[in-house]
Amino acid sequence: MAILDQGPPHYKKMLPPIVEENYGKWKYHEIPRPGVLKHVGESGAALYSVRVGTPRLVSIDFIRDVCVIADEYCDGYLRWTTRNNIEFLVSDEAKLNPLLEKLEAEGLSVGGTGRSVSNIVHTQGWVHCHTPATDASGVVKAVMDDLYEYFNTMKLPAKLKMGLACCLNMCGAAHCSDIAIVGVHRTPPRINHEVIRKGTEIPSLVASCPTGAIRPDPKNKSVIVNEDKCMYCGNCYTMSPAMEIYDPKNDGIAILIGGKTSNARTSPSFSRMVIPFLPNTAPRWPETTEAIRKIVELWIANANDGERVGEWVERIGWERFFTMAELPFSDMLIDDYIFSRETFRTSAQFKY
Amino acid sequence: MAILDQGPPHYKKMLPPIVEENYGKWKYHEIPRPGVLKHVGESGAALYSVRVGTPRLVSIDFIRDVCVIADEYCDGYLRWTTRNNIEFLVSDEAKLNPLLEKLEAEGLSVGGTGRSVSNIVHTQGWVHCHTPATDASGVVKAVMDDLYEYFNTMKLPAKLKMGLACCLNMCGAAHCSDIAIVGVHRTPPRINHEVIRKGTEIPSLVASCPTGAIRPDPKNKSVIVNEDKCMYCGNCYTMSPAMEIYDPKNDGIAILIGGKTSNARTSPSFSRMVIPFLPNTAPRWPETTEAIRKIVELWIANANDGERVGEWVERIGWERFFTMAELPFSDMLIDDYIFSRETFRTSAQFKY
Amino acid sequence: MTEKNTPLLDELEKGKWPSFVTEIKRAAVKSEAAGELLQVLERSYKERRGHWKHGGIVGVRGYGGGVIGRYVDEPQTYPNVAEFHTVRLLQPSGWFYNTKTLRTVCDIWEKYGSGLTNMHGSTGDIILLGCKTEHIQPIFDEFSEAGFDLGGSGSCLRTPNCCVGPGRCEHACYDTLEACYNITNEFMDELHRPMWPYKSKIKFSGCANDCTSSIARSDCSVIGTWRDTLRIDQDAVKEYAAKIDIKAAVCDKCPTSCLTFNAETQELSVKGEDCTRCMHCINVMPKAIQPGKEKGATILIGGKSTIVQSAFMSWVIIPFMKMEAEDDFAEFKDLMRRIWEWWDEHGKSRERIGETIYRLGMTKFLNGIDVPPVPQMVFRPRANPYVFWNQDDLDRSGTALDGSKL
Amino acid sequence: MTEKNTPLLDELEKGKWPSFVTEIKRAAVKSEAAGELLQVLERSYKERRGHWKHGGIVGVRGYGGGVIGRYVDEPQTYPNVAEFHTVRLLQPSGWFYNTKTLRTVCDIWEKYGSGLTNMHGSTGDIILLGCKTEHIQPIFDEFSEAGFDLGGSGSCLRTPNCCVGPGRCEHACYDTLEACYNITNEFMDELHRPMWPYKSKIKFSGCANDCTSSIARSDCSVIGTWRDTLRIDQDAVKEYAAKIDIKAAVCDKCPTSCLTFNAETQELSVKGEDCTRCMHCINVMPKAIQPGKEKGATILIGGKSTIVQSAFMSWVIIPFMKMEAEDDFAEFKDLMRRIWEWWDEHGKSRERIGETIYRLGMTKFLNGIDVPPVPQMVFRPRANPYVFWNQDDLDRSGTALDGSKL
Ligand code: SRM
Ligand code: SRM
Ligand code: SRM
Ligand code: SRM
Ligand code: SF4
Ligand code: SF4
Ligand code: SF4
Ligand code: SF4
Ligand code: SF4
Ligand code: SF4
Ligand code: SF4
Ligand code: SF4
Repeated sequence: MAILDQGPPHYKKMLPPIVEENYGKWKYHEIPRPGVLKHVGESGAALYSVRVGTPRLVSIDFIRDVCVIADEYCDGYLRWTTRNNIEFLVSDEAKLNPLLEKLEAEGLSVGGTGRSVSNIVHTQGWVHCHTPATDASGVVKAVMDDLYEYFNTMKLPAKLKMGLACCLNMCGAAHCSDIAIVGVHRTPPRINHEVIRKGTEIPSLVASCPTGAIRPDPKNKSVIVNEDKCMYCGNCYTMSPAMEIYDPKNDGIAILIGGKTSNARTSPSFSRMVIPFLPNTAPRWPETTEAIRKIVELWIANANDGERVGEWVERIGWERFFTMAELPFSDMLIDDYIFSRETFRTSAQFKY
Repeated sequence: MAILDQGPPHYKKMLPPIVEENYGKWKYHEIPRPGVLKHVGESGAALYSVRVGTPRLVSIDFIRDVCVIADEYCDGYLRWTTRNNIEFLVSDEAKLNPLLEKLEAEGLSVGGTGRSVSNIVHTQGWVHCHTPATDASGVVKAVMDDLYEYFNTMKLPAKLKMGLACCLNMCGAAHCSDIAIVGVHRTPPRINHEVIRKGTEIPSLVASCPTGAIRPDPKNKSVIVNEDKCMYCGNCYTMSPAMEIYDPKNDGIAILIGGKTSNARTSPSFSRMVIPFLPNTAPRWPETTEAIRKIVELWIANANDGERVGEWVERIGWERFFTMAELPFSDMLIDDYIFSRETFRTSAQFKY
Repeated sequence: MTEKNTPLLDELEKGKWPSFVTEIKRAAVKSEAAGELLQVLERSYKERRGHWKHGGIVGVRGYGGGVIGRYVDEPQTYPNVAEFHTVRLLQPSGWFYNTKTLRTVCDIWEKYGSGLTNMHGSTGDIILLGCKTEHIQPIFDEFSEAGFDLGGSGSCLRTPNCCVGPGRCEHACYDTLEACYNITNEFMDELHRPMWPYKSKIKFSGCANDCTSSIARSDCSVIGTWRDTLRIDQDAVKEYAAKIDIKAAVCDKCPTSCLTFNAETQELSVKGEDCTRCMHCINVMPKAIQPGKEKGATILIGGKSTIVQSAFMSWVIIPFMKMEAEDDFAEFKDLMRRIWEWWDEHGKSRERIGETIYRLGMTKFLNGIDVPPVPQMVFRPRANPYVFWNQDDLDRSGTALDGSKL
Repeated sequence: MTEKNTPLLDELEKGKWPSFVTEIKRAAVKSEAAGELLQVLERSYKERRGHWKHGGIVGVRGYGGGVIGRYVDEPQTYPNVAEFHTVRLLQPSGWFYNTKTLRTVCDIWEKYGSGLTNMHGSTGDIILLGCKTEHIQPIFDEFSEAGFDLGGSGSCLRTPNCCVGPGRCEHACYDTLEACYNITNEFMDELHRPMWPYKSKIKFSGCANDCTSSIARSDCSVIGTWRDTLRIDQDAVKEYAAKIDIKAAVCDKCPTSCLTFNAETQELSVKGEDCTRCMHCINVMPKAIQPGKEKGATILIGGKSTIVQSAFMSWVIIPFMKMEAEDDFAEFKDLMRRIWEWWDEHGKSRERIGETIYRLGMTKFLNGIDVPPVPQMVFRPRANPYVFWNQDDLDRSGTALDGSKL
């Protein structure tokens, strides 16, 4: 019989001795080279963390390979980061360079520290979810390949934190990212009346729609969608597979930028939509990688030292950003939802 | 028969010759002393405007007295400002000092320019309106008496623009003032069922309530107010005198601060509530004059040069303002209406 | 009522600020209505409540507004203010007067009314405070004769107003006085005959100082601005440099940090494309800095006070529009017609246009009035992905399975 | 399915970033399910649509969640992924592992599942990607044996997570690892047995850098901070002064302008009461500046992503709370209980707590959880005057007609 409610494995069992000894007594850190953090304790002890990018979706063989490396260079200790990178925890400075060589040899990617782009927080996509408007892992792979030179160096103006969510549920919590890649459906669900009649709970289905776009159609023993009210959120599809929300022709990607969650300097902020749609050009989404690269290069060329994407855009003004980025501005980018009013320019101050 | 739609008197007939000559060709201005503006035209011509405070609610005798003065010193030309002050338009510099002496002799108040408090934009109150929660002219008189030293000097950190509205309709448009004085009802309307039965259109009455607090009571041929939903706006009272909204015990004044409408430096901003209630202590509202004076003195003592009230508070932070002003903070000051969310501190940055 | 005792109000004759009580007393010398007003008001002061009632619609032939009906709640006790209506008169642009005109106002009002006025109402009108129903038409007739007209009330265009502008201000970027006069005259029907969901206001400010507070107080705010770069007179800069700390007082406070003062050469320079025309530097150094040459106005929509949906400030819908008397403000008038038409069609009763736009969304509004969206309309783009797609847009952007554009 | 051709996916094995396709292929060597996943995915790439369905509830005895049911839409064509459920396992705090533990995970998963994982899920769990319904209970049993437990899914407390904190970060203001472990254990019932209106998340960040993005991604964000003044080591300041421009890189970017660098003495000083503890200066000069001594956390509530009412960020409800393992985080646990109880009573189905508070108002929420209002909860006070008054408040503040306080 399984033990219920025993909780997670105890973290204390997972800490390397150097962490136990210096627990809560770290004094400062340095970044001796991209991908390597050096944390120094009050005791003078130094811990090197070597950060390695992963596709997040990994096989057990990958994990076992990683364990082999950790055993050899890290006394068997390692961790993952909040962005799904691995950190090899090296307490013996002598093992640092050998480890780096080993990683190089294995083709693993060291980077993601300091002023770099780190792994993209992302989601399931076509691999495992039922409402995706795009794939997750594939887009991430294409974008990270393209931005690789900014992963293994630290030559950006500031950290670049990206997120991807394959539908509006935003499991990638992309809504506060420097650059957010969001899968969007753009057409109302097609109703499979057969499937509905076969056993969908119509009241629950009606209730699932946040905009009240679905109403019962008793005659037909099915439902009707008011297409003017639908915002393609896919909530109804989660309720019933009869509400086919996927649409290969029209599904795709929106780009939002300028969000952050740290409180450093400026308060956390939401990402804002700058491109309402890019096509799902699998397998490598060239329109998406190109659009992102353009924004990143513009930011590099124009931001002040240390300025996150959003801090830069807010300083120069969004109207200026659209000009500089040569991105078309359209009514789709103007908010028309609950908190729209705060986005309207209630000021005579603006740039042309 | 009256002529319909002939429009306002033509302003051109009202302009003194110096204005006609320099129309659109003014070059700069100076403020040689409080209450006196000197505008210099490209031609070199100089126009002196002498600003005089008024109670706004004036008798025709007052206007005639003013005309006598204007005839003597201004060739019969004068104007009113957007804040209900009079400006005597002096084109002959030699007449400036005699005018000032005359005004002094007549007991008229010269001031309101530059870094001063000007007249308070205000409304009808008990003098003429049907929904007031306080008087307008009386409160203004009490406050201006108290702040008089800042009207006829220019020793404030910046302009001080005040507004008063005697009910939530805010005819004084106080919502973007440095300091706003707002009459507030605090209890739901008492229903005079007799009066309703005598001829109130119940559907219109029900519809007049913005929060949907009123519902018909067909049995009683009257209506019922859901007191939990009522926000005391008085809209129903405008619809029907049966909905008695006035309440001598509980009506009074709220103070909001920090708004502005100019785009100078910072964008226009709303005033924010800092005192939810002060009693209607007619005839001189000592609690109100005292509360305002305290805020003004605090601003004077702490603002940077040129900082409007709101600019100062935003710089130091509202949490600091409440401490400095020794004002109690309560849940009443936290927004709970449509756009509340933007006021919540979605940040770990704050002062203790 | 014979009681002449007003101990509470008398308290308001003390102090340095001019007293409205004194004014009512002056009027009371000639007008019984004004005398009774004093009594009613003293009672309000004692009881801390108003005594006025809304009531039946009053007005003049041919118009649907311009007069506010008002009745005391105890007509038997105060017969002279049993009816005590307000007449709103359109003021001359910028509230400029010659004394002859003012005396005319006084004379007619003395004949029929309480002798009390507001100079001016909060919207801008000349307010004549207190007259009987039977006198309304004669009052209007005589004022009409003398060249006056009624202002707005009800669900119509309200009396527009404007700042002093070119009449006496070096900052004016368009002719506010002429614009207000001309445009008020254009929309006489809209002003005198209520026909919309609710009231609609226009205010004209010559520059971004917004001395009419148009952004907060009017559904349409017309705020003067320029399209090119502000102009700097370096000699005058040097004069100011002798008096003020230009870096601290001007450059450091520029919201876009686009001004640089070179302490050595004593020259001020601006990065023109960064300037948001906030007016600050010009305000501090009017002799040295002036607006650019290509002048016009920004048009903002939606301002209103608190009830129902909260107070709104107007927001940009046309970043720059020429406002020339020469072409009769044609573009502006045309825009206003499209705006009101859209609102008239879509607005609910007692819904200000800002609220209608907020409810239906800027997209529908912009489409409805045929104005192209530009980023100047917003502080920042939307944070949510709830874009509405119509078939046209889909057709332009979809992708076929073979990767070809549809 | 025998077709092994994946030309589209193969494209994603090119490039420098590690490839998930390669990983699926590695798993496919041992697992037929993984092989079929590859085929389904290739089809998705061709057709540009997903092929997975939501479906019947799957789970383990005694729990209401922890497993996500997933089914392919053409089970006949892809029998090995006809059922392809996800198992969520609670991760160790801060995602620290020893290799022994990791190998255990691999071994059990190899036995029953696809051999594919997410390290880690976006909420923080170890994600085991793809297994059959019949294997769910055995998988759980074996993991349980090995010291693991299921994570959250459904309308319950979701798996909390935390930053590396005191484990390897000099900024940590409380013990995030212990807090996450201890508090997760405290709320096992809330985590394993869905009973609320919707999901609820907690994330623990040791300082305002918020390396878990808790403010955006969790209903309750616990962000480390301090109550006193940050500490400056002047010797270390001098070291930094040799390398960076302290004024430009630190002082000028301080949001409250409370830092001054004296270029002569090479000393840095802070106006402690103005500092909002944003972390910027500490981030740039970790050797020279550190948090104060009186440490704890700010508690913020309401964060969530887009659907339905828009994305919300959490806002402050407790500016400073001690977070000490010594007193078993008692204050925090007690607070969470009150918060969930209030939400459980007032929230609608599928309404996150932020949305419930927004709908009902902060006042009701604060009263409900018995937390006193403080100005730190808001950026600024309300702009509208729509205050709700209850009889108590009226009794405390009204005035009788004789002027006496009631
Ligand atoms: C390892 C990790 C925590 C963990 O428990 O896993 C971590 C570790 C550190 N963070 Fe972080 N942060 C980590 C995710 C985050 C996140 C969350 C995220 O990425 O989704 C944020 C908030 C993101 C945002 O603002 O949108 C975050 C915002 C920061 C900041 C603030 C940056 C800024 O200026 O806005 C700092 C300070 C700095 O770097 O100057 C910081 C600083 C640090 C330091 C320097 C702290 C220290 O002294 O040890 C660590 C090394 C940073 C580096 O890589 O340069 N960390 N850090 C996470 C690494 C993710 C990764 O693999 O890339
Ligand atoms: C006469 C008047 C316009 C009119 O058509 O009647 C006027 C006239 C001038 N205004 Fe104004 N403003 C007038 C109402 C306003 C208003 C509206 C109001 O008061 O309700 C505002 C916006 C208020 C707000 O922001 O809340 C206003 C915001 C300004 C500003 C911006 C101040 C700031 O720094 O925020 C300036 C610039 C300055 O003074 O430096 C300005 C500047 C000026 C100048 C200097 C313009 C000029 O060069 O002639 C005039 C003299 C100002 C003075 O008294 O110091 N005027 N000014 C109004 C006088 C009202 C009064 O009797 O006191
Ligand atoms: C006379 C005046 C106040 C004053 O003492 O100056 C005034 C007086 C009234 N206003 Fe007003 N409003 C006056 C300017 C304003 C302003 C300011 C402005 O125009 O710049 C506002 C705020 C700006 C705005 O329009 O939002 C204003 C917002 C309201 C509202 C709320 C409208 C809203 O959408 O929120 C109402 C309520 C209504 O329309 O039923 C209202 C209603 C009223 C009524 C008609 C209420 C009533 O039904 O009795 C008041 C008549 C009082 C009386 O005894 O005559 N009044 N009203 C102002 C008009 C004078 C004039 O024509 O020059
Ligand atoms: C697995 C995971 C994505 C990933 O690849 O990492 C995930 C996957 C799903 N999420 Fe999520 N969410 C995951 C983290 C998140 C996050 C991020 C976070 O927790 O930090 C969010 C945004 C933050 C938040 O909670 O608001 C998130 C917001 C949602 C929502 C929208 C909730 C809302 O209030 O807006 C839904 C919709 C729902 O609950 O019905 C959702 C629903 C789903 C479902 C259950 C949809 C469904 O019914 O099939 C997805 C199951 C996919 C699958 O195939 O297993 N997921 N979901 C993440 C959980 C892994 C883990 O346990 O560690
Ligand atoms: S973002 Fe949407 S499609 Fe992607 S994993 Fe989450 S719920 Fe599924
Ligand atoms: S996609 Fe969303 S908005 Fe459209 S019908 Fe379904 S639930 Fe409603
Ligand atoms: S603010 Fe209210 S009470 Fe005062 S005049 Fe306007 S409508 Fe009347
Ligand atoms: S006062 Fe306002 S909210 Fe209250 S019942 Fe009357 S109309 Fe409704
Ligand atoms: S708004 Fe501008 S143009 Fe008009 S009076 Fe004020 S400063 Fe002058
Ligand atoms: S007008 Fe304002 S933004 Fe432009 S230069 Fe002057 S201060 Fe700067
Ligand atoms: S949130 Fe703070 S304490 Fe935690 S890892 Fe990031 S910087 Fe360190
Ligand atoms: S923590 Fe932030 S606010 Fe405090 S002194 Fe440092 S930079 Fe300034």
